[in-house]
This record gives sequence, C-alpha cells and structure tokens, in this order.
Amino acid sequence: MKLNGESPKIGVYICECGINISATVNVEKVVEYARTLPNVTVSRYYKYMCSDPGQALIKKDIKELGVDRVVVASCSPRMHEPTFRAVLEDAGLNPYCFEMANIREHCSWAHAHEKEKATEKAKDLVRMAVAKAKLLRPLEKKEVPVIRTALVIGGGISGIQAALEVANKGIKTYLVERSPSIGGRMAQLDKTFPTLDCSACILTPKMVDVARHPDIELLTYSIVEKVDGYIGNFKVTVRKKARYVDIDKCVGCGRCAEACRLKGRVDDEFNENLGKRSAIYVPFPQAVPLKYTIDPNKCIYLKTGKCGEFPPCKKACEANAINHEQKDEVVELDVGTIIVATGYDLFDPTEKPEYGYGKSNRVITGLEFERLVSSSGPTGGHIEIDGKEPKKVVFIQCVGSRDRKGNEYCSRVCCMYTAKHAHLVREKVRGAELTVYYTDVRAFGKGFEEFYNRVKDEGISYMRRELDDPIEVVEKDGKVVVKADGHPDIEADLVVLATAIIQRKDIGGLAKVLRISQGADRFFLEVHPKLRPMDTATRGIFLAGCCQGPKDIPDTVAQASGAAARAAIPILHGKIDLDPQTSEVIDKNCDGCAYCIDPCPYKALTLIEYMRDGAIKKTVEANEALCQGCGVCQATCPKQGIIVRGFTLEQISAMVQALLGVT
Amino acid sequence: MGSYKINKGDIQRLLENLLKRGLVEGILVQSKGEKDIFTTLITDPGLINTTAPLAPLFSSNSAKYLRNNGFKNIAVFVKPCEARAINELIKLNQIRSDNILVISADCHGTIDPKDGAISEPLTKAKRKELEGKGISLRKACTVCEHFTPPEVDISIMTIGIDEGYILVTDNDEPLEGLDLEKGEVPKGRDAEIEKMLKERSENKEKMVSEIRRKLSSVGSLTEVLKNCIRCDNCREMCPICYCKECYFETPLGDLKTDEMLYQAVIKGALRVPPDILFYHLTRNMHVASSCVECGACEEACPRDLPLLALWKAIAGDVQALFKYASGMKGDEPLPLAGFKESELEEVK
Amino acid sequence: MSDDFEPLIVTFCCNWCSYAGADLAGTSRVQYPPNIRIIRVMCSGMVHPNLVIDALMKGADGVLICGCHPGDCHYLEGNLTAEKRAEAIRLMLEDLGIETERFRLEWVSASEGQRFGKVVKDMVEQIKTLGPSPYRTQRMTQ
Amino acid sequence: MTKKEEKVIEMDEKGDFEPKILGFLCNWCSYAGADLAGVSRYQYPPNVQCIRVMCSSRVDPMWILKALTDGADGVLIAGCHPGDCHYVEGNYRTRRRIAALKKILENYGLSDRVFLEWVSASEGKKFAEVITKVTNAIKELGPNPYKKRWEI
Amino acid sequence: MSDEGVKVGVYVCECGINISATVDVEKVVEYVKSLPNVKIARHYKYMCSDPGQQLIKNDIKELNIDKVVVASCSPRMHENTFRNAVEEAGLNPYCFEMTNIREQCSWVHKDREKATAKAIDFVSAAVARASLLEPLEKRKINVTPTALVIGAGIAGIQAALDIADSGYKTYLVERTPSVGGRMAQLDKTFPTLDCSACILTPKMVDVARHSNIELLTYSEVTDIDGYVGNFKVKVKMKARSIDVSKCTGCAVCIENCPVTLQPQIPKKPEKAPAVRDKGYIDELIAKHSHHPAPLVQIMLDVNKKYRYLPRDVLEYLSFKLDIPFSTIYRAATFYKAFNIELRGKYHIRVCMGTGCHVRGARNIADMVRDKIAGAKEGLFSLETVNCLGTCALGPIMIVNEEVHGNMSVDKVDDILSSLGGE
Repeated sequence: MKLNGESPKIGVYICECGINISATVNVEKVVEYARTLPNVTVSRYYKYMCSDPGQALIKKDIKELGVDRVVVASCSPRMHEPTFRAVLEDAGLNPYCFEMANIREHCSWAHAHEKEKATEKAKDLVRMAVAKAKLLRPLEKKEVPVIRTALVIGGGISGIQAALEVANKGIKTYLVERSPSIGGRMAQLDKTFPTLDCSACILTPKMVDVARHPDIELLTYSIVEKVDGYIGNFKVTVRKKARYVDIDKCVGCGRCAEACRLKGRVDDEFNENLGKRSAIYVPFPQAVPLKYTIDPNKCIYLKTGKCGEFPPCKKACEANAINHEQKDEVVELDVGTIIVATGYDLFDPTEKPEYGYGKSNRVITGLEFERLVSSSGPTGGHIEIDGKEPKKVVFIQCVGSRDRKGNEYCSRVCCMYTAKHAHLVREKVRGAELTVYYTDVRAFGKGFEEFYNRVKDEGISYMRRELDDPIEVVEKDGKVVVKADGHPDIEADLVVLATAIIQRKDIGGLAKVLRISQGADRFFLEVHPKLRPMDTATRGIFLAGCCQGPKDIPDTVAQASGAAARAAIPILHGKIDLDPQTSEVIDKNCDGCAYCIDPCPYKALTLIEYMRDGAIKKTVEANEALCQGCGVCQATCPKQGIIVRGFTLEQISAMVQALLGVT
Repeated sequence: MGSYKINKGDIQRLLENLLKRGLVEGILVQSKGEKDIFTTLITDPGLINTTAPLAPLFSSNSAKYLRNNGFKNIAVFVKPCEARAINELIKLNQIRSDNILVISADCHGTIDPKDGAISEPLTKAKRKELEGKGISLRKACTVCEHFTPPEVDISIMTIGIDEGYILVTDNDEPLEGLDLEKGEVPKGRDAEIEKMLKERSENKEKMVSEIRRKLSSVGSLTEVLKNCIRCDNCREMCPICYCKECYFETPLGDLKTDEMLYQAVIKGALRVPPDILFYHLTRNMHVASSCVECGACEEACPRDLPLLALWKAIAGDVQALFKYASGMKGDEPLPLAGFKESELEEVK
Repeated sequence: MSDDFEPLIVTFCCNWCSYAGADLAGTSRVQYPPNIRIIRVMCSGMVHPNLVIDALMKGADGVLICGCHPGDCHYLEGNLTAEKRAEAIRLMLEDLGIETERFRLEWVSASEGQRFGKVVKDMVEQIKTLGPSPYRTQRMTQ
Repeated sequence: MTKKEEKVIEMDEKGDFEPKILGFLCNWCSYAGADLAGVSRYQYPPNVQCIRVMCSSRVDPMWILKALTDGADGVLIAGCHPGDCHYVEGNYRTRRRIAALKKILENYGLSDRVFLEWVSASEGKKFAEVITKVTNAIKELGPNPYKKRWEI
Repeated sequence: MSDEGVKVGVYVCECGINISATVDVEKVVEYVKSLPNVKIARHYKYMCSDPGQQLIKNDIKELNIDKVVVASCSPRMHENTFRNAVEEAGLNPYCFEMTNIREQCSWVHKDREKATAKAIDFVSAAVARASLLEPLEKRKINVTPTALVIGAGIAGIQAALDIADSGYKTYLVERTPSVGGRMAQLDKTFPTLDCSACILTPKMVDVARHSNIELLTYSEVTDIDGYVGNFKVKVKMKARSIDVSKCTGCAVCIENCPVTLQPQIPKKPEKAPAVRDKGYIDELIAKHSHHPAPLVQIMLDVNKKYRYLPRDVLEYLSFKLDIPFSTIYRAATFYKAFNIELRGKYHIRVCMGTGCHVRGARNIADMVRDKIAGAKEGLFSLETVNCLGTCALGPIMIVNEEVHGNMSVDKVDDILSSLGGE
C-alpha cells in the first residue's frame, strides 16, 4: 500500500529487555533476518527499546531515513503500545503506522529452555508484524464536541446526590423522577442505621437544595421514553405525565385533598398501603415539589367524566390550579452524559407462601414495618397491629435472598435494618419479646458491629437457622405461629420479613432504551467491578445506587458522588476523541444486504438508501461514535463490505500468509 | 520534686534570691509600711526584709490586678483563694502561665487590714486573743473549705507543722543557692486539716441553708436585693469578672432615662436604676462556674447585700453539678468549655 | 507419526482476555510448546471463518481461537458469535476433509496464565497425533 | 388596638391564666419539626412565641434571664437530638449551659420555667406535644412572680 | 426608639385562605402601621406569586423602602424567592426578614383572636429585627484549579485519574517509593478472581504517563495551611540517593548489593522466667518426661492443683519444654478440661440453649451474677454454656457436678445461699 507515492519504508527494532528476551532469543539473528524482509529499510536492536535512548533511535530513523512504518519486537502491546505510539507522534509520523510483536511474554519467557525454537518463533512473529505493517494506513483521531448538560434518571437519594454533585460543578443537570415527588425509598424510612439519625433530617435538606439549585431542572412525574445518539450527544425523549394540576399555580395548600370525595379511601402506596389518601394527593408532607397530583385511575371525574355536579377539588382550589383536561407533554433533552439511579423494588414474599404473607396482617415486610414506626406514618409512629401493641415480635432474615434457586446474592442491608427495627420495638414497646431468625449477621460497615452488639445487649435473642432449614408461619386464632425447624414454635403477635432487594420489576424497558445490559441477577452490569465500577459498557452512561446492586445509604451516596465525577469528565473536557480503530463501510463492496446490522452489540450500523446514477443504492452506514471496534461485523460480512480500521481482514490474512511462508 | 523544712527567714531569702538572680522583675507580696501592712509590688531586693508574706490580711483579691499583665516575668506570694483565681484566669486566657511564678501558703483565715497589722498566721491561740479584742475572722474565711494551696509552682504548708514550715515544689530551680534542708510532711497535718474543714463546712451549711430560704420566694428575694444601687462594685472587685466591656455598659444594658420609657411599658413601672435582679442573675450565670468564694464582692458592697452567702449557694451548686473545683487543678477544663456525648440526661 | 514433526498452529487471541492470559503465562514463566503463533484481534468475534479455512488450506497444522469466557466479553457478546461460527467452520472443515480437531475454540480469561499453557500443550499433542496437515506445502525454509 | 392600649393578654375570657412563653427553635431540626406540625395541621396552644435561631447553642443564657426578669412566664429551648446537630456538637454545649442556668435558677424558684427539648425534623407530632406540655406546666406554675414586680 | 432613615415595608400574605382563615390579616396590617419605622404595610392573597413580589418591588422603587418584612409561610420555603425579588428591585437581599404566620400560627391555632394576637407579636418582632438589619455582601474567593491526592493506593490512583481526566492539574503524593499501595501486594481479587496486577498496572502506568498528573513518590506531606480553594501544602521529597532521570529500573544494581534483609525471628530468652512452686513444677516435668507429648499431661496436673493454669507456669513450661508459648496458650484455651481463670469453689454452669432460653434461662443467669457479686471472693464462678443436653429439664443449672433441673429465680437463691452465699 503506497503511502505517499513510494513503497513503504519499514523500521524494525528488536528489544533485548535487559536479559529477559536476549537470554533465550538470539536477538542478533532475528535482526539479521528482519533485514532480509521486503520493504525493511533499517533493522536494529537495543537493550531497552522503551527507555528514552531506545525511543531516540526510532525518532532519529524516522527523521533521517524517512522510515514511515515502525515495527517494535519487544514486550506485550498491552504494556507499551501507547508509549511507542507517542514516540511516533513526537517524530511527526502517524501513530497508527505502528505494529508490535510480542517476543517476550509470548516467546522468550514461555519457551525459556528451547532457545532455537524460541528464536524461530521470534522470526515468525517479526515477519508477521512486518507483513501487517506494510498494509497499515495512517488514521486520524476524530474529536466530537460534548454537550455541557447531564441527565440523571431517578430521584431517590442516589439520583439526588448525583444531580447535586454534577450541578455543583456548574453543569446544567436534568433530574427525571417517575413519581410526583423526589425522595425515593429513603423518604419512606424513619430512622437510618447505624447512627439512628432520622432519615428526613438527612434527606429533606438535600431535596430542598435540588429544588432550589439554579443548575438543576427537575422533571417529576416524568419517564424516559427514548434515548438516541452517543456519548456527548445523547438525544433523550421524556414524557411529562399529566398531573391534571397546573404546577405554576398550585401552592401545595392541600385544600383540594380535604374536599376530594375519595378522601381517606384510596390505598396510599407511600405508606405501603397501610394508610389511605385521597384521589388528589402529594406522596408525603415534605414532598418536593410540593405540588398536588390527581391519580388518573382513581379520580371519579377522570374515569367517568363527572364527579357530582362539580368536582369538589376544583371548587376548593383558590388558585384554580386544577385542570382535568391537562395532557401529557413530551420534551426532547440534549445531554452529554447520563447517570442511571433508578433504585430498587422489594422481593414479593407471596412467591414463598410458607411465610404466610398476605394471609394475615400480622406478617409484614421490613418496609411496611418502617412505615408503621415512622412518626409521619399511618399510625403516627405507634407500633400497633389491629390497634394493639405487639408483645411478641419475630424477625425472619434472608426472605428471598441467598436463595440458590432464586436470588443467590445477599441484599447487604437487611441484617442491619432488622437490628434497627428490633431496637425500635425494644424502645417503644415495654417488655416486648423479640426473636430474630438469622443465618449469618452481616454487620460489616463502619459502626455496624458496635450497633449490632448494642442491640443484642438489649435482650434481643438471635436464633440461628440454616438457609434451607424449613420455616413456616401459620395463622392460629388471631396470632401467627412461627414454626422454625430445630427451634421451638413461637406464637407471635407480629412477624417482620426481611425481604430481598431486587431490581425494579419494570426496568426491562429502560434497559432496552439505554442499551445497557443486566447481569444474571437483573441488576445493571458495570464494565468491571474494579476497573470501572460505575461505567456501563455503553460509553457515557453511568450507574449509581441500588440499580447496580443492593447497597446501604452510605455506599449509595459514595457511589453517586463517584458517578457524578465520572459523568462530569467528558463534559468538563468539552470534547471526546473517538478511537479511530472502528468500523468503516467499503461502499463499492457493500450491497446493503444488512447481514452485519443484527450482530452489532452497539447498534452502530444502519441501512440507508441513496440515489446513485439513477438507481437506488442500498448500503450500510457506520456510526463511528457508537462503534467500539469489536469487528463482529467484519467477520460476518461475506463480501468485505465492512472492515475495522487497523485490523482489516486483509491485514490479518497477510499475517497468516506471512506465517505460513506463502509470500 | 522536693519538700524542704524552712522557717520565716528562708521565705524572705527565697524572695530576695529570686530578685537577685534576676529570675523575676518584681514580686507581689504583702509588706509592712510604718504601721500597716499592704499588698505591694517589690523590685528592690533590699526591701525584702519589710515583707510579711504570711500576714493574715485580705483587702482585695490580688489576682484581679494580674489580668492581661505585660510583665516579662513576676513572682506572686498569694493566699489560696487568690492562687485559685489566678489558675482560673489562666484557663480563661486572661493571665499567661509562662510569665508568672505562683507561691502560696496555707491560710488559717484572714482579718480586715483595718483591724490590725498582724504578720503571723492566725493560729488558734492568736485567734482567741483577737476575739478578746473584738476582732473576728472575715466572714468569707469562716466558711472557707479551700484553705490549702491549689496546684501552684511553690506551696508552703503551715497547718499541722509543729515548728517552721514545709515548702513543696515540682521545680527546684528557683530554690538554687538556698541549700534548704529536705523535710517530710508530718502525719498529723491531715488530721488537723480535717478538723478545720469540719468546722468550716458546718458554718457554710448554716449560711447556705439560710440564704436559700431567703432567695426562694419573691418577697424575701426583694428584701435581699432591694438595697442594691447598681454601683457595680461587686463586679469591679470580682477577680473572675474580666469582660472588657460589660453588657451593662452597652447601650442596651445601660439605658438613658428617656430610653427607660420603652422598658417601663412592660411592667407599667420601672425601678431606677433598672435591672437589679437581671444584673445579679447575669453575674451568677457568668461567674458561678469559676467563683473562688473569696468574699471580695461582699466587702466591696456599700449596701451590705449578703453576696458571700449568695455566691456560696450558687457557685457551690454549679460547681457540684459538674464535679468541678474552681482553680484547684491547672489542667481540669472549664465546665462550660467542654461536654460529654452522654451526660445530664435529666436536663433533657 | 515421527516425533520430530513440529506442528504449526495459528492462534487468534482476543485483546482483552486471552491475549492478556498469554501475557500472564509469560510473566509467570509458564513453559508451553513453541508451536503456536499468536495474532492479536480485538475480539474472538472478529475472526472471519475464511481466515480459519485459509490458514488450514495453506498448510497450518491447526488453528486455535481464544476468547473471553461467556459474560466476560468486553463487547458483550462477541465470543458468543464466535461460538456459533465455530460450528459453521467445523461443518466446512468436514466438507474439505480436514480433521475438525485441527480447529479449536477455547475460553481463556486474563487471569488464566496456567490454563493458557495447558490448552496449548493439549492442542499440540492432539495435532501431533493427527500428524501434519494434508495441505502442508514445503513452507519457506528459514 | 394601638400600641398605647395594647394590653398584655393576661386572662382569657374564662379568667384562667394564659401564659406567655418565649421559644427558641433551631433552624435545622425543631423549626423544621414545627413546620411539619403545621403542614400536618397538628393543633397546639398559641402561648409559645418562637424565634428561629441557626443552632440551639446560639441561645445566650442572658436572653433567657432577661425574658424571665421582664416577666415571661416560661422559656423553651428546642434543638436537634444529640448526635443530629447540623453543627456536630452545638446541642451538647447547649445542654451544659442550660443545666448550669437551671441549677442557678433553682435557688430563685424559677428553674421549672425553663425547658430544654430535642425535636427532630420529622417529629411534627412530638413538637405539638412539647408545646402543649410546656404550656400546661406553666399554667400549673402560674404567672411569673416578677411579671408585675418592678422593685428589683 | 425610631431612628430616622429606616423605612420598613411590611407585607402580610393571606396564602389563599390558609392564613386569612384564622388570622385577621387586616387587623394585623392595621396594628403594624402604628409600629415605629413602618413606612407601608399591605396584605395580599399570594405574596409569593409574581404580582405579590411586584408589590414589594414597586414599593422599594417608589417609596424607597430599605427594609422589607414578609409575614407568610416558613422561611425554609420562600426565603430565597423573596430575597431574589428584593435583590432584583436593587435592595440588598439581607435587608429582608421573614416571619412564619402559616405553619407556626394560622395552621396550628384555630382560635381566631389568639392566632391574630400571636401573628401581631410575630410581625412586631420581625419589624424590630428588620430595623436593625444591615446590608451584607456575598464575598467570592477564587479557587486554585489544582488538586492534591495524598496516598497512591488504588483509591488515590483512581481519584487522581478522574480529577486529571476532568482537565485539572493533580499532584499525587505517595510515601513509599512506588505507587500501588496494598493492592499491589495482592495476588487475585474476589469475586472475579482477576489478578490484582491486571487491574492495577494499567492504572499505575496511566498515572505515570498522564499529562495532568505530577507524581511525587517517596514523598511526604509535612505541612498544610490556608483554606478551601487556597491550600498551601509543603511536601518533603525524601532522598532516594538515585538520580530518577537516569535510572531505567533494569535492577542490575540489586545483584551486587551485599545487604539482604531477613525476616527477624524472635530470640529465645536465656534465663528461665520466675514461677511459683518451681520445685513442684520441675517434678511434674520429670514425671512426664518419658511421655511422647508431655505438655497436656503436665497441664492436666497443674489444672487439678491450682484449679486453673496460672500464666507464669505456662511461660515456665514454654521455656523448659522449648515449645512456643502460642502453642501452649492454644491448647490451654481449646480443651474444656483447662481454664485459664481461677474458678470459684463452686463453679456454676447455666445452659443458654434454646430449650432453656425460652423458659427464662436469662433471668437465672442474671440472678446468679447478682449472687456472685454479693458473695465472698472466689466462692462462686459462672459459665454460660450453649447446651447441656437436658432440654426437657430446662432451665438447667449445674453446680460443680450436681445437676439442678427446672430452675427458678428463687430456687437459685436457696441453693447458693445454702452453699455460703448471703
């Protein structure tokens, strides 16, 4: 392949790497051999090619001998490919006219006792590298501008923290929350472990900060419907569901809720259906924004078009903010990066009938207990079932977690919140008998063990059982009997199930829209738990909070801050450079059979049509930003219609030919 | 660390030595004029022979004059209540601890200087003799429970020592050149202290229960405070009251007559000078935790308010609440300066 | 087969897992027979079936493709595509009369240095039993 | 009712004593708790007149003494629960100050008129209960004896 | 006391009917007009609405009001809204006082007259304070756009990389000669069993090569002062006695370095440690010397004689039998036959197994503890055990060897008293 007219001039540089290579491979012989290869103008060896003097050798040859392709035979490209590319760039040569041959890890070290064979192998590797180098073409890094805004999906504690931290870097942030108010699961909690400080004291100031932050645009009661584009240039379609209340007029006075005909007759999801609300509601008193919303599938007027002679809520509203004809509104947001903070759902205990959940109101989940004990909950913080304080309470751990047949993971937070619940019962109910059926108490965090010891010292008896020991909760004349194998039956007034944290049941839609993958446990998959724990495989989309896996509030906040930092990097940089080793369509070969579109994991290929000399020409178009350069398309295309630059089919088969001695 | 047997002369030689070796610029100590004994600041070693360090006289708490001093360094020979005041003022950052050498001796009780110029400690016999002449101990001393020196540089024991005195110090450097004879603290001393303490505590209990009765009801409290003319002498003479500008000198606290109208509206009438109870309550709040009960305030009061008894009750209560003995130890933190995570549950 | 027959095996290693595994084999000084020649590709899914057929038709005694364990792939499912292609390749090899054992697809992660050595040893032994490739021409002598 | 005839509302219609109590609420917890009581429409007696301070440790004991000597029937200081303080240790210091102040006022028979309470941002109901408790306690104690006494 | 020049504007909000329902807003406005310094007093249906804010802005412009008081909802809701409005009208935003007559007055007191009186007090207090408010300016201080990361383990490396990637210069200070920290010492990492180096080395190379990161290894932070945005940090770069620019890390120098650091093995003490009844112990050692493993036999005899294994004896045995003390201590604490604390004359074991637990074993144990506290030193000792295998007779208490079933709290009392406890 001609570069600028003449045939390529290849420089070959063999490294001795101290004695790591030269102890086994006869470096002089390989250098001699390399000189005989076609298009090789200079061939040298040096003790340390990666050292400054070694690099100087290459630069000198490029400048003085006009070398326009460089092959370095040394260690693994994973170590020093970037180093040598920088050398080429410094010498004014395109960094992609460079190929490495690994004659250390793959040759001298692996065949230490077979010197001749190792030398032979080194020669083969150098010959293959030269063959590929001959076909290398200069490539330019493409730069794409990044839009200076970010999007956070989910308004729980992780979404709030992430939005605040990104906005505090001076970046405009959209926070999209599905329910009428931000606050998420944490707003339902009363106290938080291990410090027992009240959840609202931590959450409400942050919620108010979000509402008042000049750089945060809050879109509540809204869902993300479509995401197109790529890192730095996402185009997100958001549907703002109709509240049937004009939020500019509504001041949150609550008179409409008082007047509503269904007052106190609609199940209140915020209180896990323990309390009641009216058809027009705010999820909880400290809601942000403090704006009312009409529940479309409960409001009589919306369902039947009539509510008495005139809807009482409309009459009660001084600010006449209620407008039953309000329609959904769809907006288009242009954002640079996206943080997913969609939170979690709880395992539905009815899937394990032996726990008796749903049969008696004396068997509740941890979150229901949290509402029971919360001072803004249905019972005003007073723990009572059917009006009476439960004297005997049993807590059962690992309901739906650590289940080989179901969710095999541990939900991390139940041991601690159960200890907290037991402590709260001990504090509020005099002379209560408390038993916890546990398998392994996991009090691993800061201050957790001390909290666990304090709870045990308060006379809460921890009874161990194996995970698969049978356990059963049976209703018996008003009480619930807990039959745990290997333990005496306990007649309890209340049983609290520590149900597992699971991914949102309806998350599939968003995963498809964002094209991010889910692990076997359905939580979103991070690129690598240690290399890049908050990045997803789709560049520019990051994860925070329980959507990535069960975690407690301190870890969630820390991860949210991390995700915010990661998400801000491309924006603060202003531009991102795309790796040029991505796919490229060879227009004359491609006939638009679209055979390659389906296997592409990043949906980077689209079929287009255009008129060429009178006829419709179908061909494939590659989106360079979306493409990650995996080459699956290249290997699918039967007619070399698409290649990955730097790893073209031609270059690889040239290496194979070179290896098998066929010139 | 050492304890030495000394006599009256040795004390004077110590003071003289301090001046001669230039360890200190001056010494604050009681000394005799023609007829009377006064607290003086001596810089000439030659005049040391006029000093009467152990004179049982108390006119004012000399710690008051050491506040924000600019001395390079100075020695002071003070009574235990004055030494405790100094320790408190060090903790309150009003006196620097590095430029002051505090010497303090046991105090058998003091009398008013105008009743006589005695330079010997008032042993029991001496006191009997004075009673004969109708001179009695100052009221503050009759109820004083801290008559032995607190934590100071040099302390001198006189109680329970049969002849001469015992000098105890951590740092022997000021004693160089005096070649004092080593001496042990006699066993009998503790018993002697115990005896004096029992007597003083009984007096104190009587005085405190009596004042508590007076303070508890509005009528009796008015009787106690009604004569106060807000001359603020008690504030001036109190060593612990160190504010540069007291609230009662600011426009809000020191109302001009026309401004009093605004205040008079609240109750329909206003006592002039105003804020009598408010003034004393404020003093209580600011000083109680550090009060050394030296009685200077009562003696400074021209209207004979029972201030000593009041402070015995108030300061006693507050210091007992925090188990704090004001001025006794240098490193014990001021009660209102620190806190413990879980304490005082009963308050809330 | 004469024991002096030294098979030549063309090996494709994916950059993220098996190439790193081969590196680790080197760094841990795992000794394995020098009969393989590694070509780095970005993903096992990048190896076009023609490359494998070409290599075997042009005298390679064996072709080994190494990729990431399912679920580990940097590009999500490149290795799964390679696995489906492997079946197609084996069918073609049958048609061409080449023993299908000359072609292998193995999963090697970045931390499996030892395993990489073992895989290479097994394949070299197996190819030795099969003997040289029927298409082996007199390769260019060094 | 101009300023001149403004009469301190002493007795309500039925003639029993209506105390006038001064309150200090810390901005982060008890003031938020008071707001929550309002939002949740918990009813409580109007006798406590609250002032918002940034932290309970901002309350200078002299303000309390001035209030009591000027005739306020009671003083309430409300702060965050120990450990919750927005400024980490403010309420610990408040606790010691008020303890010292109450110990002094014990001698003057005024100690029971000073209240220190911890109310968190989510304890709307408790705030209402605290106000009711304080008001009733003062009603039992009766008016501040220094309310009409101008002699000292 | 009205100081001239101060012109206060008072705005009482009705908040629809939330306030006006229980507070007579007109009466409040009327009263406020009579207060000193009040130039204008108004009430409006929604002060937080745009027209409401416009009222304030016009008054500031036309009547040059210089202090604004708004009586409406909680400042935690709209303090910022009104501050912005005041600022837009050209008045310093801190010459503004807000008082809450909704959440803390109209919503919580139904009695109209009292609520109004309270509202009046609220507003008068606010006016009094407003008159004394002074304008304040928000000060801006600029921030040096560089960061310092102390410590170059995986956490420091990742932090430095993320900050540098955002385009800011970053100093990374590491105490040891190389970055990598603890993670560099690990082989594999859970749960993926990735080799720790595969993850760490690329990041370490990135840190070394990153244009925005200045790496200071073998250096320590000695002094930090200044404040957020303007820290001054002193770093001591310790001498490596090697010229960093020249060294390529070829490690040839290691071979000819004479010093080799061996791990230190603790030396055996020369002299035998002091021990009680030295003669008796030597006798025991001699008696069991023929036994292949004399240690346990000797310990059994010692435990029988002293009813426990005194530490000095164990240390003496360690010296004489040349067995590491840790091995002896392990045996002493493993076998039930030995105990390392002095047991009482009567050793009491209370079973805390499930069977006994549900029948109140805990109260029995508490009762025993109280009795021990009261009794003579060394008379009783208590040990709670997991299960004594007699659940049917639970709760169980065993004194030395005597078993007492179906225990109750007062039974404990009788038994222990009979054995000499009061």
